[in-house]
Amino acid sequence: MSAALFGLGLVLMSLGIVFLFVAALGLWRLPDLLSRLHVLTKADTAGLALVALGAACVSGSLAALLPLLLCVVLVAISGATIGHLVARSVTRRETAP
Amino acid sequence: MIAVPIWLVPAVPLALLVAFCVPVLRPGVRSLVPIAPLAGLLAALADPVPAPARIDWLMLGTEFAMTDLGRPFVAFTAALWSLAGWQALRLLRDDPARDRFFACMLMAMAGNLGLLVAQDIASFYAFFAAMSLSSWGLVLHGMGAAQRFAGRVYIGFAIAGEVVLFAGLSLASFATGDTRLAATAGPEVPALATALMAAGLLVKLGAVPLHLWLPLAHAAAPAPASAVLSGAMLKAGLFGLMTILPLGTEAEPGAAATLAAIALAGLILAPCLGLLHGDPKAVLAYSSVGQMSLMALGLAAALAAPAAWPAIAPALVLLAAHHAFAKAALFLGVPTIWATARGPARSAVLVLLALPALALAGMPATSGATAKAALKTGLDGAADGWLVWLEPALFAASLGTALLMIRALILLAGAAPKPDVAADVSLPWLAMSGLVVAGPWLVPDPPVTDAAAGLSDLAPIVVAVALAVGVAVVLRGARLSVATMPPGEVLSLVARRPEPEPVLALSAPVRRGHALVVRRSRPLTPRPERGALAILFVAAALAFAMAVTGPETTHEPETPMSDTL
Amino acid sequence: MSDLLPLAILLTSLGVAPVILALPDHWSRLRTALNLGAATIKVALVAWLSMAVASGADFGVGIAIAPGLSLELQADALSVLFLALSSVLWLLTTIYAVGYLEGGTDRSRFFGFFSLCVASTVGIAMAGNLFTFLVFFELLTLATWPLVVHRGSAEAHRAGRIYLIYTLGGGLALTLGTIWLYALAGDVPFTPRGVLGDLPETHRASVTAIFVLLIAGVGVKAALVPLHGWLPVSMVAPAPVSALLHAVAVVKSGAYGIMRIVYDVYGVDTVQALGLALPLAALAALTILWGSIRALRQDDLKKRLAYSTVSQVSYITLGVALISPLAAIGGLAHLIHQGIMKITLFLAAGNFAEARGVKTVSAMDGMGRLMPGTTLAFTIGALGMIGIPPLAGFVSKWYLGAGGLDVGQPAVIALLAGSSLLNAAYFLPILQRAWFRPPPEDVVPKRGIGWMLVAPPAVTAALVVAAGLLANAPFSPLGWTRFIVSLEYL
Amino acid sequence: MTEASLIVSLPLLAAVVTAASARVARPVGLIATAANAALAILLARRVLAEGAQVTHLGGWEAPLGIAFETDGLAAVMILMAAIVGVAVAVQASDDRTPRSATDPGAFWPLWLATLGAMNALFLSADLFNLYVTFEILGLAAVGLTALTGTRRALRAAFDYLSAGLAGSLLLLLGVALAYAAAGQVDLSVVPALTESAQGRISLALIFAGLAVKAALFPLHFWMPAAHSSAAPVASALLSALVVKAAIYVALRLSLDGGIGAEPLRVAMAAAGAGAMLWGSWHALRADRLKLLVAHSTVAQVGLISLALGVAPGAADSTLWHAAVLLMLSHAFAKAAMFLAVGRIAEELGHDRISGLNREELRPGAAEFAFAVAAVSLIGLPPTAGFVGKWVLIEGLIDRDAWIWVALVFAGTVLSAAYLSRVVSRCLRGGPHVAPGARRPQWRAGDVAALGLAVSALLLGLGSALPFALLEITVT
Amino acid sequence: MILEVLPFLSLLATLASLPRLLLGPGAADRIVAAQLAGTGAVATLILLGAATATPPLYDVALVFAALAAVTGLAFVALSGRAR
Amino acid sequence: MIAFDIVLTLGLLACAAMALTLRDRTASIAAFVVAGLLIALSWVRLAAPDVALAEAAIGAGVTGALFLRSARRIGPITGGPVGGMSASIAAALGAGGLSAALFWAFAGTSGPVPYPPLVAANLEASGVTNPVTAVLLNFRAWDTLLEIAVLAVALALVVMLGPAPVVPRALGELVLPFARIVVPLAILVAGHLLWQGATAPGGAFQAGAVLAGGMLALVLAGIGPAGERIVRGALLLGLAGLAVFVGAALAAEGLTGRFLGYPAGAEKAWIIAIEASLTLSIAATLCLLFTGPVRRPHQ
Repeated sequence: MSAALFGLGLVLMSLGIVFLFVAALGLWRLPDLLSRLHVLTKADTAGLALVALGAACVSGSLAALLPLLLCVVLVAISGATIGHLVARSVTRRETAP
Repeated sequence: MIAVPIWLVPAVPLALLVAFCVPVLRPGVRSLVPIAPLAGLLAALADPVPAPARIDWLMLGTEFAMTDLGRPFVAFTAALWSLAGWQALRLLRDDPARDRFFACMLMAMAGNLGLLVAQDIASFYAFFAAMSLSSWGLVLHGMGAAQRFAGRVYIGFAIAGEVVLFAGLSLASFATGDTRLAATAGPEVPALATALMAAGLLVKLGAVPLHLWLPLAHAAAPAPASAVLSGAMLKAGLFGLMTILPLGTEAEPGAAATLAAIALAGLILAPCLGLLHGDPKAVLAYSSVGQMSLMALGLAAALAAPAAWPAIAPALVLLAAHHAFAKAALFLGVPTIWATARGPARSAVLVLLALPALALAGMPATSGATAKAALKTGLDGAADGWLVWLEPALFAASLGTALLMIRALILLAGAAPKPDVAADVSLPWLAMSGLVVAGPWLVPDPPVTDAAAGLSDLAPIVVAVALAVGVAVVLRGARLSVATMPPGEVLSLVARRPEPEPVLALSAPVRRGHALVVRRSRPLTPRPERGALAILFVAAALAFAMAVTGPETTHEPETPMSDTL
Repeated sequence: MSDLLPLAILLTSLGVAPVILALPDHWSRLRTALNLGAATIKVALVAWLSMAVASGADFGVGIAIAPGLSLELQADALSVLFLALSSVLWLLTTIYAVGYLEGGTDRSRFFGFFSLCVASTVGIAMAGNLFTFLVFFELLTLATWPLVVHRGSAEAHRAGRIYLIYTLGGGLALTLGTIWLYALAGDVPFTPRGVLGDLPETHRASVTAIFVLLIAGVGVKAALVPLHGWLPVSMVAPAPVSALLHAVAVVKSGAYGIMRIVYDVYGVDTVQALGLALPLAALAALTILWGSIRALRQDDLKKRLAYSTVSQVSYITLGVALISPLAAIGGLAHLIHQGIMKITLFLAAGNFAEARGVKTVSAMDGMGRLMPGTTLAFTIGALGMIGIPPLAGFVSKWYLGAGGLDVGQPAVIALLAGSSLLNAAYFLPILQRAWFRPPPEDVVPKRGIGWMLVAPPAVTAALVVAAGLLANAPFSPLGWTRFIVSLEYL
Repeated sequence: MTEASLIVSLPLLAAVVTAASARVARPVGLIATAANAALAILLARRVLAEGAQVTHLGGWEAPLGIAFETDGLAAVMILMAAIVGVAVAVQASDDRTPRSATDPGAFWPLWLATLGAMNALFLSADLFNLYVTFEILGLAAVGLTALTGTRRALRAAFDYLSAGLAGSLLLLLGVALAYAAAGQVDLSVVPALTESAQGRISLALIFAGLAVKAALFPLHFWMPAAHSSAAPVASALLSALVVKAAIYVALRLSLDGGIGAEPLRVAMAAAGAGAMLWGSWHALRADRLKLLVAHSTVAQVGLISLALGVAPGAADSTLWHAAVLLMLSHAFAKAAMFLAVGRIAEELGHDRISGLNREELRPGAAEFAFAVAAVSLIGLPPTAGFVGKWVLIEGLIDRDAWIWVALVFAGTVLSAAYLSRVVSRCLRGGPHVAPGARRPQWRAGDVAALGLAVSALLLGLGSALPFALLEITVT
Repeated sequence: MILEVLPFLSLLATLASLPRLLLGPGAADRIVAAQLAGTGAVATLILLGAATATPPLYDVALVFAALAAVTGLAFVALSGRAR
Repeated sequence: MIAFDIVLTLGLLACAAMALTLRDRTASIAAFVVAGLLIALSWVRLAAPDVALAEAAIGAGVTGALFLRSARRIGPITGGPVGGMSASIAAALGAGGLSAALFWAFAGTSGPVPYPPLVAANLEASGVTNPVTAVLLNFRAWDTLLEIAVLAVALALVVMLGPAPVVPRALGELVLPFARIVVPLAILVAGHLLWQGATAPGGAFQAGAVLAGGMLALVLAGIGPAGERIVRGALLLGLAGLAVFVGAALAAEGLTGRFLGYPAGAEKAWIIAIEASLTLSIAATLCLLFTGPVRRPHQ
């Protein structure tokens, strides 16, 4: 079981890292700020969630799960909020007379 | 006679001087000036002489005594000062600066009398200096251009003489370890000391060529002052020389020859120069130069022939006294001339003035003849070697003096009367003339003189008169007049223009820039980035320096850091 | 109590200084009372002290400052000599200054530093070792500076700056020399015949260099040529300050320092052995002549007097440098004699300036008639300087000459003679103008000068006469000097 | 409770109280400063009576915990800080002293924190602890610099902060390296540090850091601006005490053998000489009074550094005793000087040197205090500066170190030159003062300045006490 | 070991946001990049924790995550008034 | 892992370079924040999780906000780079030299490291099991006390210099859910870290920083009470830490005769109590550093 869990963890973590790379790529390639904000809110959060999940699997203890979960939640909320706020500030500035 | 404490001799004039500083007392004290020297006179005439006094606490230990040598000097000096003071009182009655004059006079008087009774070097010197310096005030008194010039020359010579005298006295004193004046004639005294002392005193004596001040000063000073200068103060030089020279002990041929040369030069030069002057007082002064040279000649002879000293010494004293009285009478006569209008009165005065003049020229039956006789007697004992020239020298001296006297009397006869001079200035003069006349009888034991000597004494006078008449005739015939010489001889060349500024000049301009000059600096602009670089480099440099110079240690790298905490 | 006598003497002026400094300017009555009270007490104490010292008592009090370093006050015969001079003249100068500065500004500052100045002088006089001497010596420099610049004019400030440059420079040399000596010898208490032991043999070069440094240090204050430049410049100071500089405190401290160094640090034998006496004497001789020559050409009265000081103070040095008891007597006595003569001259000069606005020699015409008393005092001072007997100056010169012969230097007599001539050449014209010339037509009307200005020069002039006339009396400067020298040249 | 723990705690507590309430800041600050002085005296008495004490904080022995070394040197420095502090506090308690525009009570917490940090620093026997005290000190000093709130002061404070941080960084690196090299950071490790190259580098870094904090030439760039722009009370503290802290640590390390290394000694001495010349030159050219005094600090610190540089460590006590005395003298005199300058500037309305000759204003007590302080700073007798220089030069002569002697003398001459620029103007009078000119009223600041200046003067006479204390120094 | 490669990769992904940080162009772009790097760092920490089996690292990650928003929030909140 | 370390180092250097050279304040701050992250990672790699925690809390969270606040106050960068090219080269040379020396020195360190064994040997007596906490709050508590004093001084400085209080822009309602979740979580995390400090990495600094982050979020979101009284309370709270610590030190001396010497057996209680107060104090201080003081009433 632990080996399977370990393997799952590895896979999840690798997947998460892929997401992270995608996010980096997006940040690099996407044309403007509003597009890039997507990276922050989606790819990134997803990547972290996968990594955290994988790590939980690998370490195999429930006690470790709590901080990891908290991490993900916090990052997700932060990312969403920041993304939104930044977007709003940009759009407000652009639409302002 | 009254016993006068010896220290009163200088103390009375000094006390008067102190009293003189109090303005209220001044009129009273002034009238006491003629009395001031009388303490000295009394002391000199007292019998027995006042006892020596020693005052240890005073200066470097002061000693006063009336020596045999000093006694006659004190006597005639005191008499002279008294009469001169008297005339000064009369002459300067209305002079606004008279107080200054009397103060100087009292001081000079104190000095003059004091030095004659002082027995230790310090007080002798002190009195000598007091006399010399305060006489400066007498010379300067009138403060005209002539007086200032004379004063400058006088003080120059006087101070130089003082200083040289000081040097000589101190040398002598330290060499012998004795502060008594008598010791300066002792055998251990170095020749240099004697020479210095003599030089200092010869200035006072007016020996050629140190006489330059003398005619100037005598001409410039008021007549009573000239009288004491010539009559009393020059004698102080003689007194000093008689005291300090090693006379009567050992022959000093070199010194004697030098002194004789100086004296002979004076004898010859004085009349030559004096005759060319137009101021009667200057002419009289030149006569003093000649006379003092004669006394110097006596000293020279005594130096050459010690054995003759006991005979020469009284002769010199006699000569000095005679000259003092006669010359003083002449000088005091000058104001009298001023006070008398031309005419019979003046003729009478001139006749009376001729008396001391003749006495000076050695007219028989005068004090001059007595003195000369005494000198001749003294010199006779020394007549060998070059001393055979003494006889002609004496003749020349008499001749010169006679000529000068004639010149002086002629000038006086023509002198313009001064209305502001009161007639009573003649009283002291009359008294002095009386003393001159009485001169031969005042001498305690006069030398015996024969008639032949008397005749020979007359010779120079006759020659002089003849010469004078001859010259006068020639001049009158050729319608020439005598060119007069400017006062001061060679010094006249350096005499200042009428309003001279004594040795002064404005101070040099102030130099600038001693200290660091601070200029405005530009405001300090901190350059933090440079500071940061400095920190970096200093740290790096220190680290490297420490690393390089440190003791080598075993180098074991690769200790993992992670095991610390 | 009696052990604290030196301390009490010091405190009479040192203690009163800060109080005076703190007083408001217009409390002049209290200030004067304090000043004169302190000065009088000091004179009394010094008299007491001198009696005690004469009868052989020993005084000494000290505190340790650092290891091997202590402040020591002592009183020996030499101290008493200088003490007597400074305390008596302080009293007189204070009286004079009170009168002189009446109605002036910054008087509290003036009198405060005045007291401090005298306190330093007293400290110098009673210094028991070289360190203490140095301390008070430097204090003197500082205390004098405000006095020199008191007038506040640009010229005064310039003079002050030059004064500081010279004296601080000298102070540095002295400091270096002193420290060096301490490094070699440890504490250097003033001891008759010196304290160096065998150092002169073992460290000849160092000891010689130290001597040069020390002498250069004190030589600035003693105005030895070529270190004399400050003195003539400082004459811009008010008259009482000049008196202080020239007579009571500053130059005297320098001269006193030379005495202490030669007698009580090195000892005459050592100085002789090191071959330092002759150069020092030569320097003194040069100074004597140079000062006089410079004085000849000064029209400013005080400047002439200042150059005269340059010349005259070196008599003291000369007396010390001629290693002879007789010369020493002359030199030491001149410490006092020069003091009273020069103070007379300066106070009189101050009166001329104050009453008639006369500041130059060429303006002195007729002063004898206008201000006879002051001119008389001036005359006495001047004649004393020339060395006319029986005034004080003669006595010193006499002994100096004797000392010169004593050591086989007859040239000293020539020097004295030459110097006297020069002195006469620059003093007598002043006298001539004052006494014999009529006052100028446009004479400045006289400003009233009170007794406080007239009395002090009169007293000092009387002292000049007395010091000469009564030279042989037991408590005269000369008598005391003989006593001192008998200790040094036992 | 021992004096040592109280003397470090009390100022910190007082700092908290004064920071919390502006209303009580002044009385509390004054009381705390006075209490600190009393404690300092008690501490010194105890050291004199019982010798040096070592206190292990929390009972943990030195390599594990931190120790206080209460010895003579520490006592002297604590006394110095206490005395200067009292004077500064007196002036600061005067309402009219200019300080922060925002917060009138801001001086007190900063001062008390400085005091606490300095006391801790003087007692500390631990490298890292020393570093921490420097942190407080540096930050509080920056605050003191910025106290007036002027643009100029803020700028200077920022530069000071930057430099201070750079110094701290070097210090920290050095301490870390020392730990890496020797495995512990108490002062007993210092001799071992000199053995290894790493240890020596760590010492080099520590000294470089100290040099920044002590404003040692050529790392003094921040100091003239900081010390001249700050409020007078602040400048007094900065110049008199804060730079001394770094010098003290250098001395302490040197006594423990840390400066046995030749390059550091040479560097300190050379830097000192350079500082004397540079600082003096700029002081000579300064046009503002405070700038002059600040540059003078550069020069004086240079002198002290020179003394430390030539001192061979604990082996020969003469030279470092001299250095300590010079520090004391400088602390008193410089604080007095800054306080005086503050009062002068207050009266004049500016501090331009050329403007000191104000016609309508007579010189007052503050200017007198300045002059007295100048005397001490120049090192004229009988001041402590003089005694210090004396001992220093005597020691140098003993070693035949004539070049250093010459340098010390040169520094003295220069200090006399630049200080006399001011002092001569303090003596103005005559034409420079109008007849009706007023004299400044006496104020607390005058008393403080004068008191300090006079103590600097008299300390020379009482030098026996510091010397006695210094004899009881743990080395 | 693969567990040790993962943090490395994650680190690379984190650092990959640096070019955007460098280039911008706007301030917001840079803040977003930093925010992204923050998430990357949290991931890296988690991976490191997993790789070395040190759960305390999760705490570090948690702190990161908790505070990740503060800078961004500050940026938005403060940028509006910036002149 | 060596590759990780190398890349980490390179990244760190790159961030540092960017922070230094970018001509835009926000960019610099962003780079600095990233550098903070990487430094925290480095601490992790150096096996110092306590330090990593602290760095994470302070470096990543609070400093970024503080810097942004300052940047806003001082405005954009004007003018060219300081000192020009030569200064840069010189700086590079100097820094390079110093780094070389340091590298060599650290590479060469050797010999005994007596401290960790000493700590281990005395850990039992310290009352806590986390050696870091034992050192920070017991063996070397004096250092910690002084560090708290540093914070207090910083606080006093801010109070004194009185920068204008920040009035953040209202971020709107969207931020509310964020705050509602994040702030309680932050408090929770802080408490966790504080308690855990006795046994594992954690402690007052970290806890305080996290707490401060949470509070900052509140402030930035415009949530919660504002105004003079609360700021004054924060000030008192911020200062209280030092007061408590010093008071405890003195109290301990009163009890045991040793300054900072906790009574035997009660060490842990004392340490936790002190840490708790420090946590609050640090949090308040950090907050106030951001918000700035409220103007204190004049006397």
